[in-house]
Amino acid sequence: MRHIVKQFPGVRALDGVDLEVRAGEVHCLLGQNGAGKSTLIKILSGAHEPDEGEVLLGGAPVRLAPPTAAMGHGIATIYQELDLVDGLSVTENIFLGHEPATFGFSRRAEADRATAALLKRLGHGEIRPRAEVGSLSPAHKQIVSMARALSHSARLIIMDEPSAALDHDEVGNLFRVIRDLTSQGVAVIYISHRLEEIREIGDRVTVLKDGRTVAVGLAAKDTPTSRIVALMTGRDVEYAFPPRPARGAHEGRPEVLRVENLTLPGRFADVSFTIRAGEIVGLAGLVGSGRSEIIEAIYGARRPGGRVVLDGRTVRPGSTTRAVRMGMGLAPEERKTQALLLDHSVAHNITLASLSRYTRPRWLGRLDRRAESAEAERLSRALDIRPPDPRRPIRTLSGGNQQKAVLGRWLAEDRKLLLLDEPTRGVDVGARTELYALVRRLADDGIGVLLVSSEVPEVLGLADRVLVIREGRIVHEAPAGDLDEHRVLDLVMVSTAENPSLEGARHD
Amino acid sequence: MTEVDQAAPARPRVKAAGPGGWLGRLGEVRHLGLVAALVLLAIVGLVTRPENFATASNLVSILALASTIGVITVGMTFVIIGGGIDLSVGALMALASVWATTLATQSYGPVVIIVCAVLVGTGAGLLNGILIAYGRMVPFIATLAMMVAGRGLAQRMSDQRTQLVQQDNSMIVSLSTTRVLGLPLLVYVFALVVLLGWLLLNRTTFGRRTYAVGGNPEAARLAGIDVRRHTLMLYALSGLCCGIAAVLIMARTTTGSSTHGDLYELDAIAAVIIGGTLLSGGRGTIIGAILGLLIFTVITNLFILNGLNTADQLIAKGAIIVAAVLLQRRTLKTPT
Amino acid sequence: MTEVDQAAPARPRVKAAGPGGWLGRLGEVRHLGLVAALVLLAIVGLVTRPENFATASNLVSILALASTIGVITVGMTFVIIGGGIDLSVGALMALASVWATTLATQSYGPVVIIVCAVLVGTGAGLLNGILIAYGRMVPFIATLAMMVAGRGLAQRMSDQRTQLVQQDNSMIVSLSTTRVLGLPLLVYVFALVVLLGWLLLNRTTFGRRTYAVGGNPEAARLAGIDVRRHTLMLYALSGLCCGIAAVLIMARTTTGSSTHGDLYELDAIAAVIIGGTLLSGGRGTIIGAILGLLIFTVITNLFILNGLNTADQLIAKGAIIVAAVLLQRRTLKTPT
Amino acid sequence: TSNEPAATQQASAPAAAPVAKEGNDAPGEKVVIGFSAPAADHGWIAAISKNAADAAKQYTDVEFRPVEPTNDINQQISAVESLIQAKVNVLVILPNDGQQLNQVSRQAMDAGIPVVNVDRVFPDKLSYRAWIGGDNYGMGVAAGHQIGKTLKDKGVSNPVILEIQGIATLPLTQDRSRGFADALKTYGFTVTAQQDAKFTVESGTQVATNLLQAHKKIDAIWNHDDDQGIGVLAAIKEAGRDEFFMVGGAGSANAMRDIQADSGVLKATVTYPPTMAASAIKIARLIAQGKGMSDLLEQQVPQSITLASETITKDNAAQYLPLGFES
Ligand SMILES: Nc1ncnc2c1ncn2[C@@H]1O[C@H](COP(=O)(O)OP(=O)(O)OP(=O)(O)O)[C@@H](O)[C@H]1O
Ligand SMILES: Nc1ncnc2c1ncn2[C@@H]1O[C@H](COP(=O)(O)OP(=O)(O)OP(=O)(O)O)[C@@H](O)[C@H]1O
Ligand SMILES: [Mg+2]
Ligand SMILES: [Mg+2]
Repeated sequence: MRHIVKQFPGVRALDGVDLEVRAGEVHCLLGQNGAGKSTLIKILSGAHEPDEGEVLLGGAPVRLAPPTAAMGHGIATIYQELDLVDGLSVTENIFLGHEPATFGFSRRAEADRATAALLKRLGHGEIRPRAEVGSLSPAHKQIVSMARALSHSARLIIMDEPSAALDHDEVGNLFRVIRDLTSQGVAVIYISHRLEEIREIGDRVTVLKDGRTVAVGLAAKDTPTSRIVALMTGRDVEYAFPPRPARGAHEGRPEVLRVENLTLPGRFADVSFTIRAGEIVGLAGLVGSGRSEIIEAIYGARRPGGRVVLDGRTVRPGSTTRAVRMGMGLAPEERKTQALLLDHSVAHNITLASLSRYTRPRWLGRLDRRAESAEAERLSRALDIRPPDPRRPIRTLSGGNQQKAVLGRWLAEDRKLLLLDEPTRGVDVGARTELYALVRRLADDGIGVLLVSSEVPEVLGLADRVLVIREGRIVHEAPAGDLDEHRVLDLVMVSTAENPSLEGARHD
Repeated sequence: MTEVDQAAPARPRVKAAGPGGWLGRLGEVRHLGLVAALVLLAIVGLVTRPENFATASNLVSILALASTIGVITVGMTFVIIGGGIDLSVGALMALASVWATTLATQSYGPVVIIVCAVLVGTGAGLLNGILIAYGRMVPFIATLAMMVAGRGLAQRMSDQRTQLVQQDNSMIVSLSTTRVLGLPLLVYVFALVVLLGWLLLNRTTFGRRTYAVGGNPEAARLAGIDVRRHTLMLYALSGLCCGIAAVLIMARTTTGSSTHGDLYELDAIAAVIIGGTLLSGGRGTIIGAILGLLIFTVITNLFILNGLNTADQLIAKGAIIVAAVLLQRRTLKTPT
Repeated sequence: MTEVDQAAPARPRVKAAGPGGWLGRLGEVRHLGLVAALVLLAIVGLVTRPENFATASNLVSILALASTIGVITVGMTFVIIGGGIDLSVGALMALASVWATTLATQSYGPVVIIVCAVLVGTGAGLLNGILIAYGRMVPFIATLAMMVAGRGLAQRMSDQRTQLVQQDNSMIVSLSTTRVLGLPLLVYVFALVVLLGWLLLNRTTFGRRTYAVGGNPEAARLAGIDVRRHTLMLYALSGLCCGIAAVLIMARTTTGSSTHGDLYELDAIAAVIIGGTLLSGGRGTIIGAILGLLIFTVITNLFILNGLNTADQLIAKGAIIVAAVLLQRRTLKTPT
Repeated sequence: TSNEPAATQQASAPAAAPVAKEGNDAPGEKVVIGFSAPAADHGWIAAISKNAADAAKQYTDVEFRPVEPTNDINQQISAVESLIQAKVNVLVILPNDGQQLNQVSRQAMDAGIPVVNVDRVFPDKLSYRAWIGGDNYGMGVAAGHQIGKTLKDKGVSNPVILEIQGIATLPLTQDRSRGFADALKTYGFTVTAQQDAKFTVESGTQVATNLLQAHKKIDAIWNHDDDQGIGVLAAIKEAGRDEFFMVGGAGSANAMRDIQADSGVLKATVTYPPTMAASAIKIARLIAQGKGMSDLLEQQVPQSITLASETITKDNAAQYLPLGFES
């Protein structure tokens, strides 16, 4: 790709980008949120037409739009936003647009068989080809997306943050598949904000910043992290977790949250724990272990058995409104479907949960719009949301910046407890560091935080205390300092039957 | 048009899997509610009018009554699953029936009449599709305009009169009067349209792509589907169904008239929705829509068998719709 | 109900940003198209009927005609932005007008009549809301049932007769006959409802939440908005508007009748949609809806002034709707 | 059917004869006649609009100004308002509902524009100068007598008599049904079942299909409207039933031909002539020109003219056929 330019209304998303990918390599694309990575790959996949520049394939210039043209050239794509059709089955999603068919009649058995084979290759034979995609978990949807890309037997596969919805184990699986592909000469463009992954799988790295290429062809394995981060952010950022308060610092502080015997049949059982003021508690577990549902249950989005006590008051289940009024806040897992009003401005998205703060007089519900936009302005600057214009529709922001706005929603009002479900999904390194600091600052101000993340280092680095969940039960609890990644992974995966010694570790 | 669903998150976490095939089972369970409603209505019929309701001829009547709008419902199901809506169906049927019964058309004989009705319906449907897919008009407005203009054109062509099917063309009318195995021919036409519609929706790439176009047009586009052309075809298909329905209504009433198909759009949409298709597109079944339609037809039949007056009919109809939907919901919660 | 949009992803890419306030400008630009359409219609009026169209009394006529359905349109705008639909508006207006003009009600005098109409409308709207928010019925079906049952009840209460507003209660009628500054009182009622509706939608948390509930109910719920209660209130609001509209129709026709408001649901929805509100919820403006309504009203007025026959009127109306929407699109593409 | 435009001409031309005479037909002062009627979505109303327009065309001194026919009261009110503003000389109004248009008609009268009220009457006599219309009650009575007498002659006791109405919420429908029931009562009969069919062919088919299922043996049916009757007859034919006879209503040419041919169950129809619209135009012109009816002694047009409902059977069908409207 040479000197690609893509202009969106009001933004020059790509401003002369060069990219060169060789057959059989894993080419990593790095850049901050909003740097233009997704836009670039959408041009490669034919979803956008470039305003300037040309794309050469095997030396010859090609036109890639519409998407069918790109597919015709052997380019398959896994998009950042899951682009699956909920109402269709797994098979139908995978073969959408290139169904095996005779006279228009799809050959379903054949497609199902091919699907089963693809899923097995991805290590997910348990997903049934006829299952409806809408009923799958986000992680499984991601797998289906991948299977779809593989179904094209492409020369170049583009993966836009494929690992964001995956846990450690799944990522290992993914890498196995990628190595498999590259050994057959397929090129892979890989985008991720997790630098460890780049080191593990990548061959060469291209770094984007503000729509421009700032570095080409760096060696993925041995370019120092600090160099990469500096290239991405343009400054020296320390990729580190904020310091933790001393162990036991929370001992005497009041309990913000007490969960007793929380049970939702078929999902999780007998979950009990507490969070004290100023404490960050991490939930570690595999995808599908029930972490999100525990969080949603605490938040009142589900009706579990058991008891939730916030700040000494019992939370009646079944109403998020009550939960919010009592002082909880939730940053949900799927931001597009669960958190964002895509058509609305960043400002409106930020103030959504705290609207009643800007009413004067309160009984009339009249919005003081000046106060509202001032607050939105303040928060979006504090979170460094880019571009820094809170009036933009949030759908034109990059994924990571959208995530910041979701977090910002709960900063507009004083909270007692923040529930964070995968808060850094899709957030770049620089912003992550800021987010970590922010969460820690909030905790230091005296609120409790419950953190779910599929990235074990993140849980270990940020949380004070870690609960390990397996199949809907808490199997271990320990201060974060006492655990390391291997130990957590062991706990998460080994079944109790094989390792009865774990029984003792169970929290009661 | 989202259904508000507070206790559980928006994604339908229907209890998964098992060997039976998840989609298949959902389908069955969903339909089960409708079938239960139908059975209940039948019981009411048997109890209140034992001597009339369960007779063969009454059941044939119900099928005959359902066939015209049934054919239209099949087309509407496609359009709604594909993320659109078609308000013009009643008007297009009227227009096709009028066009096909003008003196000029009738002079060519029954085959030309049928071809004319089908072509007029398909053509007008194509126009809908062009306005929506290429003119980028909102389906509601585009088909509303077509509905208004279609009725106007039908009135103009017929000079606001009812046009009789002439004696020479009584072959058309025989669709309604000739019976094979006790059923009038038009019921077979209806059944055939349903069968073909079902095959098209469930067994062909066209059908499956319809779900994609309605459920997530952006994803469909990225998967290389020509969303515009597909949309165009959906409206043409709906128009085609209106043309076929026009033939059936000519057979049944022996006339073409600009008043035919009054409020069919509402009935057809209601049948599709009560059959479990989302108004926002991407989900739905033909079987459900047809069951929904049969419920409406049986309700009317029961009312008249029992001699209810209009006012009471309307009140009861409203109540039954609510009851049927709540019943369906209950059945969904506790599947067999 | 997605608008197919292939060349660009589904979202309407209105020219962005800059200092003017993105959303605000969107609003203006959008309305510009409608205003342009209105101006064009006015020019047609001036050219074809110079002596009639631009007279004060004709403009008053247009406003008076628009007021009843205009009030309903305001409620409908809220419901549709909130992700729902209300098919029962016409029937609720009829029901409220009948209930308020029964002999029993009329014996208490004009104030009770007005209160009765408003309460009946709001109550029925609440029932809609309960069925949808708590019974989890699809809005289309729930309000369809209400529409059917509402008309039935109205017929039953009035014994299918037209009920005159009695001489003692002529205060009601004076809403239509008394003029202040040349405008009948009911036009002021209409204006007031529009103003209050606009304030509620654009300047209060209720309005903001309506957008959220319609745009992404799951996100709204997780942000702590009581989506169910809010939905309930939206339908109650729509019912309230129907009650007010019932008072206006009683004033204009001096009667309460089960036939009032026939097909108002379609007209109101059409006005809302042509005004730029998405049928899928989450976007839209009151001003747009009212402009849309005025376009329809002016079209009708022009036809009357020019004495077109029904058939031609319908054809022309369909063509004008298409033209207006395409014009609006063009204006959107090249904003001033 | 519209297939025979020639017949339309016939339908209105002879109708003009009874009222208009040479003297009155001579061109006079120029008159603008405003005309408002419900939407012509059905044969009878279409015939009304047509008859009015054709009658106006006969006169060089008449400017005919019809407004959008509509079924929405609110719009018809606006339509009439616009005619008042246009300062027409005289108004001919067939209201959707007499009660609901009363007020606006009164406004016209108050503004000095005489109103000729057609068919559905305004409750307030100050609201119109003259009324011409059919006799709905009388129409029901005629149908009742026709059916009652036939059945009595056949010696049927406890007959099953069905009634298929037009639009149930119209006062005219209720008048017709009342007349029908009253007339039947004189024979000791009652209506077994009653349904409304909205004046459309299709609805006629649907209602009749269901009614035929509800009643396995029928003696007689009165169908209020010959236009919807086409659908009713289609349903009867489809069901293959012929054990009863049927009486129609309004008097369409088509129905008269059927009666004349005596080929099916339709044995009679009771008239409700749409020619009243033509007469109304003539009356309006006379009123505006200050003339009376030349057959009458009075100098002015009478205040009200009620047309008789006549019963058409096989015997007199030929005579009435020219007056029948094409449905
Ligand atoms: N449809 C659009 N309309 C307007 N601006 C857009 C659109 N899509 C992307 N942008 C803008 O283009 C820039 C690049 O976005 P892009 O999604 O490519 O970033 P990214 O590098 O993928 O970020 P992330 O790591 O957060 O996913 C951003 O400033 C974004 O706001
Ligand atoms: N949409 C769905 N339909 C059916 N089952 C689901 C759905 N989403 C999740 N599940 C199942 O619910 C259980 C718990 O899921 P949950 O999302 O709470 O897990 P999690 O630990 O948060 O993992 P994740 O990383 O995917 O969020 C799992 O068995 C999962 O497969
Ligand atoms: Mg991206
Ligand atoms: Mg989760």
